[in-house]
Amino acid sequence: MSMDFSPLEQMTVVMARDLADGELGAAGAAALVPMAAIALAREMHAPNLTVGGEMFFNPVAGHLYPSMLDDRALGRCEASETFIELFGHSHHGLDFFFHSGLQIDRYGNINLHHVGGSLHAPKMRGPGAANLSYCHTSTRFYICPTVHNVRNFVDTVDFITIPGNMSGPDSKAAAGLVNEGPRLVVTPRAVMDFDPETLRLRLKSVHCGNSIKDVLDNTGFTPDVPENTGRTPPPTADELAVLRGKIDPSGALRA
Amino acid sequence: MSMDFSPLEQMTVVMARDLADGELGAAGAAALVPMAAIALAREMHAPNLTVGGEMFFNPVAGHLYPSMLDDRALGRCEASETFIELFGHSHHGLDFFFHSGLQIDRYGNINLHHVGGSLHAPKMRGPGAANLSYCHTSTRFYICPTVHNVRNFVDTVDFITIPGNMSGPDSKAAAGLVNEGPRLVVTPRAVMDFDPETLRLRLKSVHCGNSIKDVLDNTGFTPDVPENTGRTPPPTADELAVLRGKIDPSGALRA
Amino acid sequence: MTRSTKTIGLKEAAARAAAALKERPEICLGGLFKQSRPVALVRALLATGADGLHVYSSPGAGYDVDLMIAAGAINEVFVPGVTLENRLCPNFRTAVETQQIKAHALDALTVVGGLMASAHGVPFQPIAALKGSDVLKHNPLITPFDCPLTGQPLYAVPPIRPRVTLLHAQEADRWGNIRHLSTMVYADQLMARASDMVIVSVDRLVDDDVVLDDPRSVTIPAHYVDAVVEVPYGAHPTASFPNYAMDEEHIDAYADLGDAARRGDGAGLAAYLEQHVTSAPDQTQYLHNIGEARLSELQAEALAL
Amino acid sequence: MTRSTKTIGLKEAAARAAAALKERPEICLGGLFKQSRPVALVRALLATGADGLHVYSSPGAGYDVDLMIAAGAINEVFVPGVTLENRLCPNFRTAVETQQIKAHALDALTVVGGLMASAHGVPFQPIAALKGSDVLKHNPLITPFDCPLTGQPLYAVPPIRPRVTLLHAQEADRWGNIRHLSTMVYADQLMARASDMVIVSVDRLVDDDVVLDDPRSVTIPAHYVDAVVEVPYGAHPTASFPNYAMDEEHIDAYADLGDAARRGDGAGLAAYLEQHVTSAPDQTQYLHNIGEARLSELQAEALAL
Repeated sequence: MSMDFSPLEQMTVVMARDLADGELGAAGAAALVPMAAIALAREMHAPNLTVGGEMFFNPVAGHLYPSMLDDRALGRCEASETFIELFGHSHHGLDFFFHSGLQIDRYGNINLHHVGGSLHAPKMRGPGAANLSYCHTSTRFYICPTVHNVRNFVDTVDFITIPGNMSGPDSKAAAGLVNEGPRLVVTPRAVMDFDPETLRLRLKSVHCGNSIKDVLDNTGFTPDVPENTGRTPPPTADELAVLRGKIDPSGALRA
Repeated sequence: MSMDFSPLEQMTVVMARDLADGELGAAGAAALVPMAAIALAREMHAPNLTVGGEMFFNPVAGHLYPSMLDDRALGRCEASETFIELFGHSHHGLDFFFHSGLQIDRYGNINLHHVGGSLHAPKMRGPGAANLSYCHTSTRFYICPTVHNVRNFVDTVDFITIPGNMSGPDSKAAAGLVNEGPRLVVTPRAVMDFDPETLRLRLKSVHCGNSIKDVLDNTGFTPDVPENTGRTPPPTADELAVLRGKIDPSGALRA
Repeated sequence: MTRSTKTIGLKEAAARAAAALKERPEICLGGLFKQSRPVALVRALLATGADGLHVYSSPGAGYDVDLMIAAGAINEVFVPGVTLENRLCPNFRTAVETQQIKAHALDALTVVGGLMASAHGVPFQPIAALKGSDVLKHNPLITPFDCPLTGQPLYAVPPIRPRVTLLHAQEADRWGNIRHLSTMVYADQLMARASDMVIVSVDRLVDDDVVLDDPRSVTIPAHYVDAVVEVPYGAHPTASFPNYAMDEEHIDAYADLGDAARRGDGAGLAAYLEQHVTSAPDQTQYLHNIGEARLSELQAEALAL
Repeated sequence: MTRSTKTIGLKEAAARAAAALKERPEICLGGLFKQSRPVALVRALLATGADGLHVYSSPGAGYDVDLMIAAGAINEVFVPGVTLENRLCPNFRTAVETQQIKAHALDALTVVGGLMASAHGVPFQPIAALKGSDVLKHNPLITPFDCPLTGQPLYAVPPIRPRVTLLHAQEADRWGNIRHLSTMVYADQLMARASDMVIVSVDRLVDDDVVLDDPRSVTIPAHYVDAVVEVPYGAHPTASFPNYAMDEEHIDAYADLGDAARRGDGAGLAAYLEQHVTSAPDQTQYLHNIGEARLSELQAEALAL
């Protein structure tokens, strides 16, 4: 089957469809795909979705940038805020947020600090994370790395920067994490969700151009593969038309 | 001796002379005389005095209003702030502030809440006070009522809204009040300061047109009258020229 | 699907506020003293017969709180300073002195700190700068505690979370993005962030592009705003700079009626309440009663600055 | 007597900052990631040979912190996220992995909360929203405690009070009143209120009347500002909207040099540091090195938005 859309476009529509009208959410830094997903949801079915919580509200869509946290993307928006208001949003919570990481483990925990070694004597130091308060003060979050291989999908992260489901329901509850937390892991290859009993990752659907075996071969642990694991519904013609016409005319998602 | 200046003008110059270059201070609501004093100090000897701490900085002098907390007085100023910043100023402190009250007692304590009865069953209810944090977080303050009689100068206030020297050095220290607190009481009749030993009010100087007896007859307690109690130095020609020419051309202080 | 606007009429705004306040009577008013107070919204709320309210504000209030007391709508006052600045508030005084209402002894830090705790989403705000005042003995909102880091004595104020906050600003777009054009914004932003329901009156609605062309000029993002009401002269008799100045004559005349009522002659005050509040005039009728000439004067005074 | 201005030159600003940082090495940088970072001030400070610094920032930083590390000026990093966004910070990584510097595990709430406590003048800020992360086990700035009102477990962060904060904005008057014209103001206001010494670079100075005609546009009142330095393109290679866009090519080329140094070839990085930092070029020389054509492109890109 030939693909007439890119893996990042597929990721964008998967997440856009999961955002509901009237919700409030934000995207973090390096947020090309999340900001595209939010913009698509606003155009398609969620005109009352508010982008907010990161010092700006409702930027006018028109061009995608790697960061989306700069005035090229935000010059026309509805309002700006400061880091004091980030404090409020972190406590009052959003409906959704997006994360990525150096490592993601089978419980949806995310590591952005170090791989190997220890925090202060790391083999490989990552960037850390600014917005980790949003991990569970936003009702749910999406994990959306733009690569999917055995190096970033690992059995257990070396450092929990963003807690997902910890090591299962008991530890999640013990840590005081009462919200849904990670809902979907959306990668260039597949969509994964969490088994409600074990809170472990399982395969939900596989994108066009990938087989279940491809996904498993590129995942550093063996996720459950339920019988109903199917194909990810590809972008519709309408979705692609809006995405390419109004949100990403320069084709950043196809680069 | 004929007076070619008003009691409020006399009050203004007394306080203006006591403000130093480079200081930061504010005036509170109903601040006709304090704002005039600040503006005069800035014009005469304190060009680096900053008016700030009440949500605006350095309003351009030009006209006096009863409140001074409105856009007629503040429309041209150097910056505005919000009540969150008032929180910061309250803790970091100013160099000076101004207060007045329904009752002022011999230790410089100020009552703005009630006269007679109790807080929730008062004989006469006053306005309360918004800025009482400034009483001792500003290094010093001035008490400047625009009337001086036996009703507002009392031996002991019925309610301490703004603590002055409490009931003397021990109680002031016990309350944790480590700053200077009230420095001068400036009224339409006289200037009073505080005995450094007892922290009680004493007469410092008497304005033109008043005798020591006039002042004592209009004070509801008997302040000390040191031997060196003299005449309040009247406004100089320069002071009056600046005050009437640049700060109060409409003559609010002479009304 | 299309985006929902947040613009509603004055009566609907009052009905929504009144319904919410029946659940929890904590109302908060924007502006400061005689500036940018949401007086048209207050009159409309009073016309619904609202009562039993606990009123909050930025730390200084006057005319509107006194009017609400005169109309019998308030049980408890949580405003540190209640004054007309050039004179005392007559109906406030009468109601406290006759123990019809309870006016708590508070300070600005308690009110601002409580709003901060609510806006920031934390269970309390620490306060250090309160010493010596008798207000500390009576302030119902503070609890002494020791700093967990330094051991020093502090006060904790819990979140103040008004059920309804009424604000007035100069402009908004139809989505509820608010623009104050006045020099100060008072505690309006903080209150909007701290409150359950926020209703804002504005002198005029503006096109979407006015907001998008200058997002930094938006003082309260629509996210915090539940409804916007376009009410010309909605702050009268308080000021809405740079659109119109405060109507000090009107407020003084009102205060004279209150003082007369204190002396036993309540007829004038009753007539004032009937004309401006109880008969529920719409804003057009209200402005007609004030008179076009007077409104033009107030507009000219603001413009001249 | 006449009022003192706060305008000084870049070298004097660097000397003042360096002297203050010898007393206490806590430096804080304004802006966010690749926007409105005070890079000219940072270069000038590095040219003084400053070292042993503890660096703070708004919660996201990249190029400038990496440059300071490459120049050997930093001992400890208190910035939650250090990244160039499209790639990692090479010299930051190298220095942490080789244990030349300590990069603390922090989160935004700790940094913002600590700045808030300092700005508000209270001995700590309570934080509730920190759960489950290993950052909590390592964060050196938080202390668990129980809420004095509700008993719930909270964290206390003490005031973060930088000895020196360096900011960049678009405009200022000679008295030190600062005007950000960009959409976001980041944590710049908070840092100014939280710090001992505040030095601000601006793309241009403006007449007093520009400020007085629109006081609400002043983002940081002069009261909080110790010195202002007029530095055209003072944020380059980061952005200063609406004046010029970020120079991503420059930052990428710098990162390539850092990556080469990680692989053992440090010559290019050393030459970069020599050209832009160690040789202490003034801003005119620096801009000459960048090239007028490139600067015009960045200006055009910002203008086009």
